Amino acid sequence: MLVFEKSRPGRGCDLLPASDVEIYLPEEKDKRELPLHLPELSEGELSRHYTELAKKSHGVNDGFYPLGSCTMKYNPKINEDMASLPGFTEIHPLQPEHTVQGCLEVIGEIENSLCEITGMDRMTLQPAAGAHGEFTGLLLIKAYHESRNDEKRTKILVPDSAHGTNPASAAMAGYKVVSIPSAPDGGVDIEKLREAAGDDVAGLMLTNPNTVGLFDKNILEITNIIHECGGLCYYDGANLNAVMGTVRPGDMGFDVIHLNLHKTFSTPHGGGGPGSGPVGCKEMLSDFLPSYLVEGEETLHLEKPENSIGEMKSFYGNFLVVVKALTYIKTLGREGIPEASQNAVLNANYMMNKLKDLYPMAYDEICMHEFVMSLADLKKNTGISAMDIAKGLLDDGIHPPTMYFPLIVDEALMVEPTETESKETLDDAIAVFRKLYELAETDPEKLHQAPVTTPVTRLDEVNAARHPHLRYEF
Amino acid sequence: MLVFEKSRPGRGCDLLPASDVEIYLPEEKDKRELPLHLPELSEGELSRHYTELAKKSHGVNDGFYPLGSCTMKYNPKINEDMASLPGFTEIHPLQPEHTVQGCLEVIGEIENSLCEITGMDRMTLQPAAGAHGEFTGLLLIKAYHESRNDEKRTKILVPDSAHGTNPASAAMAGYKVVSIPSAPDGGVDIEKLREAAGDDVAGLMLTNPNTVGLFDKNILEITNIIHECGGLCYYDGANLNAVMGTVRPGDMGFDVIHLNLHKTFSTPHGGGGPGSGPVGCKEMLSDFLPSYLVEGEETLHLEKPENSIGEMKSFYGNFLVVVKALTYIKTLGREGIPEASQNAVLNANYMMNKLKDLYPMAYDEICMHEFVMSLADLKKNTGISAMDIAKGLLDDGIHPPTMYFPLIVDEALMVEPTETESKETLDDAIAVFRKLYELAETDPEKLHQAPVTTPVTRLDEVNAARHPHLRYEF
Amino acid sequence: MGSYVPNTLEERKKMLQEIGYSSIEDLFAHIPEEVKLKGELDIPKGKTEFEVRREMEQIAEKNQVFRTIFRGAGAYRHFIPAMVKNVTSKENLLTAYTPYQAEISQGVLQSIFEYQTMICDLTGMDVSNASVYDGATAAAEGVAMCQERKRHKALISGTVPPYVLEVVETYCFGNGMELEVIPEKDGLTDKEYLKEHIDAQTACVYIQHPNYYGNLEDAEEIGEIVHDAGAKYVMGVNPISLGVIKTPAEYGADVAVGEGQPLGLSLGFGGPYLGFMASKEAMMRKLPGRIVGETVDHNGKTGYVLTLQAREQHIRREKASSNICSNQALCALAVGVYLATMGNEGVRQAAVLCTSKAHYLAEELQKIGYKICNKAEFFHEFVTESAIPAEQILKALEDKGILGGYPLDEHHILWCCTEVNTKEEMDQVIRILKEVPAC
Amino acid sequence: MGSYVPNTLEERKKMLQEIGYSSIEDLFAHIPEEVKLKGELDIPKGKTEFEVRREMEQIAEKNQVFRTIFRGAGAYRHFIPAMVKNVTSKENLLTAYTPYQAEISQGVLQSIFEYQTMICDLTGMDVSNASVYDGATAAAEGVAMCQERKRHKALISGTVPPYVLEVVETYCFGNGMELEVIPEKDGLTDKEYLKEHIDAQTACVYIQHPNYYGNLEDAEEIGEIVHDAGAKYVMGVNPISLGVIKTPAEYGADVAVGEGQPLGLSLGFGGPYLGFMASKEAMMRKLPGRIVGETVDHNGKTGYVLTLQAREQHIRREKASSNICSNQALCALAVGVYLATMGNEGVRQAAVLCTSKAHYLAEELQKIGYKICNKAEFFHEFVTESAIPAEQILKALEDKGILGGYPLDEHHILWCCTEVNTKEEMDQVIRILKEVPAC
Repeated sequence: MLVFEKSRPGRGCDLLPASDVEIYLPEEKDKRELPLHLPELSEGELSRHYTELAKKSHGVNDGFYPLGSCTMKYNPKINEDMASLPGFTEIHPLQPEHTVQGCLEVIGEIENSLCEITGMDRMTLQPAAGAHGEFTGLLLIKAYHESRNDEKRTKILVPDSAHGTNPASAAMAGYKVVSIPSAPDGGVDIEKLREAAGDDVAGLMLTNPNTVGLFDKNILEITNIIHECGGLCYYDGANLNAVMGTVRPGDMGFDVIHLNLHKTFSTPHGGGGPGSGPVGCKEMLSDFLPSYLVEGEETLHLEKPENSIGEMKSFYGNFLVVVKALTYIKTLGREGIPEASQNAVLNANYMMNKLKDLYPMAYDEICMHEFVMSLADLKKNTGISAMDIAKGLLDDGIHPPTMYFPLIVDEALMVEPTETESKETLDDAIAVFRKLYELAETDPEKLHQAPVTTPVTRLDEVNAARHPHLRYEF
Repeated sequence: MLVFEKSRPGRGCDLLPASDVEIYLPEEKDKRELPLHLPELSEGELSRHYTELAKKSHGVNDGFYPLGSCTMKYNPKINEDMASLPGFTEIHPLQPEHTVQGCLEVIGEIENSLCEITGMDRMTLQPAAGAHGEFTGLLLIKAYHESRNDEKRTKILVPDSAHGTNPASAAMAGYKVVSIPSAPDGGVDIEKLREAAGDDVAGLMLTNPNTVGLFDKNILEITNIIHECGGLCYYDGANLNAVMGTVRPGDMGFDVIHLNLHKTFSTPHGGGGPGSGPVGCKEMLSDFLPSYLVEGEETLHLEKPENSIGEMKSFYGNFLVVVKALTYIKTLGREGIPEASQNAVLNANYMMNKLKDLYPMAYDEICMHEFVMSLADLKKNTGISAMDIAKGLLDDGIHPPTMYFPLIVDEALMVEPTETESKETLDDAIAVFRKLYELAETDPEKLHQAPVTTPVTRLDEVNAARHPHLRYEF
Repeated sequence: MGSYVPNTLEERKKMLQEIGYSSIEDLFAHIPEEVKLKGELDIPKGKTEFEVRREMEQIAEKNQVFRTIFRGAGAYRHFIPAMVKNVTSKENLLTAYTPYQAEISQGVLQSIFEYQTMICDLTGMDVSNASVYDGATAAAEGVAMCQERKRHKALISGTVPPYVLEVVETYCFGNGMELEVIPEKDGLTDKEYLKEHIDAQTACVYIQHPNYYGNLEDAEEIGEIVHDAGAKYVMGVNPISLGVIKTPAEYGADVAVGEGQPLGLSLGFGGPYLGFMASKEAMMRKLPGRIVGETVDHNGKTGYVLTLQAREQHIRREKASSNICSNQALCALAVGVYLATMGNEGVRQAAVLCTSKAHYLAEELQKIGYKICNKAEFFHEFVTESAIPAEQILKALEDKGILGGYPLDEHHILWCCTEVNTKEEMDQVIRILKEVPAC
Repeated sequence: MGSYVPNTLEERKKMLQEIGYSSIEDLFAHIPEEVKLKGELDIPKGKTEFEVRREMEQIAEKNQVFRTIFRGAGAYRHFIPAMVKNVTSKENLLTAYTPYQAEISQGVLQSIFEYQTMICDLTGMDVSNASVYDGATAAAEGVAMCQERKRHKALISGTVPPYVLEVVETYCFGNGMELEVIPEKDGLTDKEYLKEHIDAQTACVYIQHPNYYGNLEDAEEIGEIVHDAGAKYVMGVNPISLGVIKTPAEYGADVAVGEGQPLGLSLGFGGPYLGFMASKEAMMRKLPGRIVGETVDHNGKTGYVLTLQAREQHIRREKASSNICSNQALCALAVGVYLATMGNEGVRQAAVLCTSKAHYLAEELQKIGYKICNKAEFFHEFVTESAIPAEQILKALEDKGILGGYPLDEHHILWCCTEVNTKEEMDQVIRILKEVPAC
């Protein structure tokens, strides 16, 4: 039941005292006349309402969440505690610099660590999410070319396996998107890339390991091709969790990258946000970085790069998310960061190998932190789709893998276990996957009905889009 | 699954750093040799474990909880916040007085408020729970008589309808317990009381409203009888939620009382504790109070009454629970405290009246904050017991009423809705109660099977007691 | 070091063996040696929870928490009911991803549906999205969504906060929209200039209400000018003000955006905040970002799903209306809880207290010689002018633990009052400022 | 005022009407007028959440939070992993009553079963109850449970903390047990005195280990003396010490009790804490308080219930083994989470750090002229003697934000170190004390 349906006129909570100064009201012409319909409930009723909502939500805390490309790793408790310190939460963004030295230290310190992990020279914490970071990175590329009066570069190359945000971000930055097909091995088709590379190319957007979970071995050649045509290389950091401490984007030839602190650096996703999408770059781009960078040794201060592209959002990014990520980095440190990546890769390969006799892998080789299976044959043979298997998992308390992505794999399920899952959890999930495969062959109808243990069964999404009902009507 | 079964050797969390001083170990003769078997789990696994336990627990936040005599009212969020302030949680109980003025203010202020609400002169916050308070109160009575060299008083009178803790506490205080039967109207049988009252009576323990939910109209006569025989009157505060602002135990002739802050004053029960059971008394007893009282105007200090019975526990009681109760009292205040009681009584009478055509009430008159129904007839006619109805409620998300108490009512269900429940919640519960009654008549077998939607079904308690299995065996 | 990897070294070895490898390195062997990092990362060693807690607490202590704040300028300290943090700490909501799997995400989805409803109700608009990053990006997205084939110019008032202007500029630098600033005149949008410069290429006009200086604009009249030119009217609003001030709908806006931070989010040195976006029905499919809709399941039971995804990047890729992918769901939850807890009366009361206190402080400042620059009606912010350097004024307050208004320049200060500022605090400000010598 | 009553005045009126009353007063009409309160309660008016928060925060600020603490004497500042508060904040656990309805209380019941197991494991005993109020009442209950028809004398060591002794005395005042204190000798229980005074009436002997002065007693030998006399041996233990020190089981105790506060509970000005109680199998049915046992449901599924209730007051009334009714379930949950999070290694490490740091500080204090009074092995507390008045020493430390040891008398101080005290802090203490003039 919606909170509005539980509302009763005249109920409520007692929060604010009466005014201790004379009441002032705006002039009639500016006075609100439209009635308000906010909920009116006692605190106890509100508490039960939100308890109820929480029960109908599944988080990483509730069970295995191998949602590919989303890096649903465990969110440490200490991170939340640190981001709740009044010394962080109660700080106004426009306080004098000498009163926010701690905040500046947070930003400065995480910049250093993230630059080292990625092989970049400078980094801005301002972007609020991955897509926001992509947009920022592309504007850096744009500003760079403009600063060199290199006006003809109107295209961004994007592999057809890329995250949908890549082309969308390129478009937002005013670029024409050129899709580069993947080679049969899932990597970038080098020949096609060479053909596309020209003096109208502003840059390439790539993630490595790529979205099929494989490390593109031609990476140096790829970045070289782009650099040789005068373009820049953008690294989509969504998959960084696979390679920390082993490979640095900066060493692969990337000039600008974004990270997802809410994936790789363990900050919780909050049901869709807030995230944090810092953007790092090589020296030659750093003068275009947006917002302010922290400078100084003893006393820290904020300095705006001279040719900054401007502001990407207000203030300094999703600061409290950054606090969580810094807490995480301090905890793992030099040894723990690579350990996380190594075990993310181990867990993925373990699951892949324990499933591949039943579930055909899109690419049957060593994967990185995730792997993609194709259920095309299963669907042909039994009518059971990737979606059906996904819904079947729900009844076993497992959050399904990413479905139907990447687009280049038919009936794809993309599995990313992350390093924070135990062998037992993986073994349990493997058993469930295998059970469902068997069920697909023996009783497909049952799988079509799944899930049956959830608060609602499969929802009519077509109808939702066709007849949008986007708010409660009073 | 138990946390021990999830444990794997060598797993764990990284909490403490290596020593920054030389390691010191005790001599061999005092070194532990017994192996430890504490759980070894990663933080993520622990987090899921406790998430799972929480899901298998039902609190006031989860739904209606009309557990008679337990006053399961809503636990306000602000109370928890205040009890988490480092200015309270980080204070050592043996700090110098001038560094704990805030703590002393908490104790002093709540003492004042609770004395006013109950009509008492002084109050100690030391007792940790209701039963602990009872014991304390009885020791005050004992000390009082001893101080007067009135050595012959060896008996405590307790009505047969009393909470089980009353006689148990009296026994702990070294008294012989004399049970006073109830009159047909549920109140104290005045004649029987008169017979029992003599110069060997140390005191009477009573709760009013009593455990059948009725206000004993003879209360002044009752306390008078006791006083006339030289005894003292103890008020069991478990039912105070019915009468705050209307009647004060002190004005009814009671000399000593305990309160349950975790019932009447909204602090959460925590699955069984910590509670808080302050004991208040009239002036003539205050010199025997245990522990320290807060004295002073500007600068507060702790002072032990000269003839104190001593210490009931270490330090000053469950202080952080007291902080929550004080927050509550400050919130409700002069108007809100009586309002709470009035609505507790209204809600109880509303439910009683909406049920009494089906469920026979043990006493069909205006009840106070709770009422007792007897399912004796239902059981005779259908085989459905109070227990069966209780278990049936579980499947509708309602916590059952107190079962089989008071002992003087056959097949009793004791319902206490509290004031923080809305009319809708009451109406829903009424509907469920009526539905179950119907089910008892039409399909009793189904009710015998209840609950069916809970994590486990009815548990074998007999076997548990017969073959105690009280710990996991490694 | 700390680690959240559960499997022990032995277990890892066993797993490797089971799948036919002898070491972790095997799994990375196919990565070309040339790109591999030689040696260790040059970051500090990992630390235990005890050490990390101490370190972070020490860092936090380097910040000064002001007990009393009279600074707004885009970030506001309001009262936040205890319920808000209580709900946003619930881990099933906190640790969930975007609700792609609706069946196990009804809690998150319903909370967004409720949020959307409340934003519509607060603003008077028809449709709300599930939130965007913050108020400034909401403004930028609000402007961008008005772009049409033949209209790609945006007029933006010079009275919007500088950082909002800058963000809109950055977004326009990206998408190529032409941006023109309508100059400020007496603290308000220059309507004459607007009339002269609005034309058939103008996609939209963006103003903020109350504006950066706290003033209420002639919002209705501006709306008429905008619509007469066939352009869209985008208004940025302070959501607390909507407790007493006319809604963007009443002023005629087509799109309403704003910073949601005042609705239950802490200052947090600037984030995470939340941008709300709402529009008239007609522009529904141009709204960027996630939107939740109601539907039914196979058994006819009501449920909620992400909907209208055809607008979004994971379907449309480069043809999407925006690249935005995440919303600020947890912040939207906080806003929903805030509004539900405050209720109609609470929101109205907060608004009345804000404006009443601001007017009290303005009056008291005036009494001691500060000039109030606002000529129009203002809400809860206002600008003073004084011969005494702003720096000196603010220093005097800071010495007493008070964060004064935001210095706009050497002699102008932008003050803000909210419901948390007591008369006592304001009187203290006056007492302190009385002592600040006039240079 | 604040109110948590949902029903509005109109709704209340409607409810009254529906059941045939016209006003709330009707429901109280049967109460005799003589006992009714005339007028209003004389307590302050109710306040809004905003006001209450401010008031309570201001009260809390009147306390001094010491960053560094070297005081124990019964309450200890240890490191508490973030997991503890996280779990105890979960409302389904926090707001539940005693788990009478087992089917919907498996979470609480299982957590207690796990707690009982951990307490048994830590102490080496066979059976644990679900906890009692605190360490001192655990000691009193532990003594009381040993009472037998012919044995009603308890011998208690003079080296137990004074408040423990006082609580045992109070309980004995109640139940009539005879109490005799074994004098302290050189900071230890006087064994000779014990030997002479133990007799056939002696129900039990209670010692604490480490004792009030931090010393380890000759616990095994004392146990032999006790058992030779046919009495029960009750030991109070510091649970953290059990990470390295022999368990009460190894010393031969029949009953082990202790203060659970060091296991994840905050100082909290003395409470809520938790008393743990464990015994040998033979004394199982004499253990007071709640106990949770494992059983199966109708389908054979494992589940947990409150058990052995025949001992308890709600069944046996005045014949119950104790009147205790509530336990400290939420504190037991905290302790369970603490022990599970620390694990074997963590608990051992905490113990080693405590004793190592205490020995470091003792040595450094000795170097600057403080006499260490402990002649026996000590764990993490020790007593110094100095010609400089304790008051002066502690004042010097307090001025630097350090809470020094607990003054036993004018010249003796009881110091405590735990794993949270760094070498740096201890060196600072030494630096400060070097400056304190010898009167």
